[in-house]
Amino acid sequence: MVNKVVKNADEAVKDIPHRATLMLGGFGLCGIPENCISAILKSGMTGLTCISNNAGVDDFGIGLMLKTRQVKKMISSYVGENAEFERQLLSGELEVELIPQGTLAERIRAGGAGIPAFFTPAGVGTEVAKGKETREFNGKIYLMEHWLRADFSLVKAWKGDTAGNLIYRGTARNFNPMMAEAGTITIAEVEELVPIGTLDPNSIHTPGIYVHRIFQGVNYEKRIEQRTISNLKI
Amino acid sequence: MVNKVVKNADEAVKDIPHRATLMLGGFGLCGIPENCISAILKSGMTGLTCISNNAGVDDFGIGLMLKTRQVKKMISSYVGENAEFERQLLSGELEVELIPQGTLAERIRAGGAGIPAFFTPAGVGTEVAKGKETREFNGKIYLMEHWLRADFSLVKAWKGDTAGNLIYRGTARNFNPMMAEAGTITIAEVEELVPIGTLDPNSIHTPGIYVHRIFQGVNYEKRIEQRTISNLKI
Amino acid sequence: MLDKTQIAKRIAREVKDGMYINLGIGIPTLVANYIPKNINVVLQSENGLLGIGPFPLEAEVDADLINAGKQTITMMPGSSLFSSAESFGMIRSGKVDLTILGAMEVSEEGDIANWKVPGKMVKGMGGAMDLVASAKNIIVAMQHCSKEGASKLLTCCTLPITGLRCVKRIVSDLAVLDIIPGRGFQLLERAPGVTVEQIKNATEGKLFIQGEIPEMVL
Amino acid sequence: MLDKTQIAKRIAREVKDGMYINLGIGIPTLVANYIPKNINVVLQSENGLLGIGPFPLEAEVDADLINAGKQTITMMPGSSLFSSAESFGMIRSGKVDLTILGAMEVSEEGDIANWKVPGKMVKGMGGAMDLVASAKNIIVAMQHCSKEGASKLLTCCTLPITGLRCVKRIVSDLAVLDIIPGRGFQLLERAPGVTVEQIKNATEGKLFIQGEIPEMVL
Repeated sequence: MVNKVVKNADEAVKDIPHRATLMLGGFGLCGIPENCISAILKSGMTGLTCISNNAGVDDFGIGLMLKTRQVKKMISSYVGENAEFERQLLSGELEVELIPQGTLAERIRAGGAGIPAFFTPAGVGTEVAKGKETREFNGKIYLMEHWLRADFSLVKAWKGDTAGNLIYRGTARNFNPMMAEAGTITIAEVEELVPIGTLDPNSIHTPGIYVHRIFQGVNYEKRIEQRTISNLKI
Repeated sequence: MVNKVVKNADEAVKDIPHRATLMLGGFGLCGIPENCISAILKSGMTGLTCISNNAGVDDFGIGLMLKTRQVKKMISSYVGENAEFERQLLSGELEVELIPQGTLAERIRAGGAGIPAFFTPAGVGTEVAKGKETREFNGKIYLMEHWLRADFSLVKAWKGDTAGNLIYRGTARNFNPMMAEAGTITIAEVEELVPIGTLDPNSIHTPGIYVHRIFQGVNYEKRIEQRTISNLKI
Repeated sequence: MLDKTQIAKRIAREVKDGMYINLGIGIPTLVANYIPKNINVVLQSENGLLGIGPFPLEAEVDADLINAGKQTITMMPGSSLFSSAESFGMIRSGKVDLTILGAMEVSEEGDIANWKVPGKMVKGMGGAMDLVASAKNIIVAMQHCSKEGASKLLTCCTLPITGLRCVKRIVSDLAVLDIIPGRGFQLLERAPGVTVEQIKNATEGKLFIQGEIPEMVL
Repeated sequence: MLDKTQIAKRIAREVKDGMYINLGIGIPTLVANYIPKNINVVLQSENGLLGIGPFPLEAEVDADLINAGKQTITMMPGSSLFSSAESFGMIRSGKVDLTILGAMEVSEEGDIANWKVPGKMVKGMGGAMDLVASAKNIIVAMQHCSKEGASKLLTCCTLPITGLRCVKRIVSDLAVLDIIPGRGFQLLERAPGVTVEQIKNATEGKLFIQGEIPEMVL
């Protein structure tokens, strides 16, 4: 079998060129490829286009890649809570394309499913619709949206096996499964890498066919943005 | 909680009207809603349009509904191995619409995902393309295809809970998850109905929001079409 | 005039047994606290969960379990987890029965503006445009007027639109109003102590008043 | 002339380590039997499985585990199960490296006809149109001529088309040929004992022959 297992994040990302288009999984800081982000910071490629629902915070996640000026363009649905982001955007250093979250998810899904374009009602009548084809189906207006694909997709899963099969955990799944499918090269970092045959084939979230490189990550911080606590169990 | 659990298949299908459009899960005889099919045979509604990848065999599955002349139209990708089907088709009693399997799966998925139309390369240059809009994306020609939805979707799962969450088993999953999503009313029959909170939320294939009625089926035959056996373990 | 908690309480009365509901950030999130115990609903979080439970105890906190506001949460029995594509699929196909969200402006046609203020840093629309374009039933929680006293219930929205002709009902600090095509804002209930005259003055868009307007029950 | 088993054996030599492969019904299914032990591939079944294993022992037979030909199968270690939508998603997006299928006719442009014969009962195209429209690399296993001796490698297909300009290579009972845009069928190998002249006579479409044509190794 062709070996998909790489030693670590440094090895996994080493051939990402300058000006590559990347997808990075995660919603907020939940389910982000922490190890790959660290490796990108170290290896210093620049001019990156990053497709990710959010842009991290000032000192974690994609926010760190913004600080090092490695990102030329962000394609996201929500980019709040990030002062450096705001500064670069206002100064014109950073391009930003904002896409409705469901459209973003579906465009990535379409990329991985070989569907070059589809129609969605989200954004009709808004500035998102500018320059886009609209069409009526059954009396309702829809926008035509195109697939999104990436040179490299960086995803984070809970468990993975050496064949590249992935299982996510909780709401850390979010954008990871679609991004895994939409990458020309997909790199998966997992909390636990297990031997082939260990995972239940019926419970796999991302079939191994989509994953080109896999490694067991280290030192997961899994930072929490809003630590909300109940005082008593309801 | 609104109760989704019904006693049996008879109760589940009793309000399906004549001339309804149904989706029926399964690939060949694998993963078909056996109990619902039996109940439809008993309750005798006619003029049905059935969307299902196959049409069963002469004496099992949708083949039984053909024998009783309850089906006006089949929408499928492959309808071999069925003499009664052939007779009705040639005599003009039965309408048939053949759709490439991937396009069928994606049209149903689109129905459940609120995507009224999308583009696929399957069928370009063939008789499937007749009357359909074509469009070029990145130098390749695609056909525009529309979503499929059903008045009632009849799906079969392995396990289900009282909230309607479903888990399929093996390749009996096939068309069931998309059909569950594309039904105005979705009826799920399961081999084992378990209390809420029993299934792992991370392993659910069909979230309960898509399922309106659920019951534990009885007497599953699970007939095998091609019983192929190895003489020795490889 | 209602405070935020009271707006949430009033909206909680719109919730019916068995509903699947998406709650936006802010006042809508508070609604969950006031749903009567005998009414069972399933809360959807668009980042991939059906069955949001209460905030976790200190020992239960799990970084892999957050809601769309990035708050740590728990799961109710019967929950299911899924991808963002699946999540917005169920939103677009109308499986979510009720969407409750905030707004900066609503027009008498039901247009809503809640994602962008020109001149201010744009944070993005998140899932709001998908939700308003597809939800079967949208209730808006909002302040009737700005701090400066300008009405937010308008003939036409002045801010960039999030979605067209989608809002069905508004619960503001002053009133409950439905949006009826052609009629505009139909006044249904007054906040305790608020007069119809006050509501008239605070509503720039077309206001439709029929018969006696009752005071709302909280 | 090759028999079916020999065609399958010859095609097995096209298989490279690490490939994801979709095998059609008939001769293509036989290919799995001749893949060398040191080459590991993953077989895709379009009804929702990556990792088809051998047929089950009597005691292992499971009605919930079949391939696209509806035969009972087993799963290899590292398998994954998924829906038909997911399955054709991976086919359309080009993740399957190699597709091997049968054909009734192939044109010199690479068009393929394999689903319908006018006047005969139509059974449907199943997944064939999706596969040929999207596969990166399609190898066709077929008879060079009909029982009546008519060529099936044609200038233009006479039967209803399954897909346009998609076939890359043909392994017939007489020869191995590539389809090269503009050149037509480029002859690569002869079946043992078959002459170039025989292949010429059996090929109605444009045949491109360059240099010495070796006999194939099985």
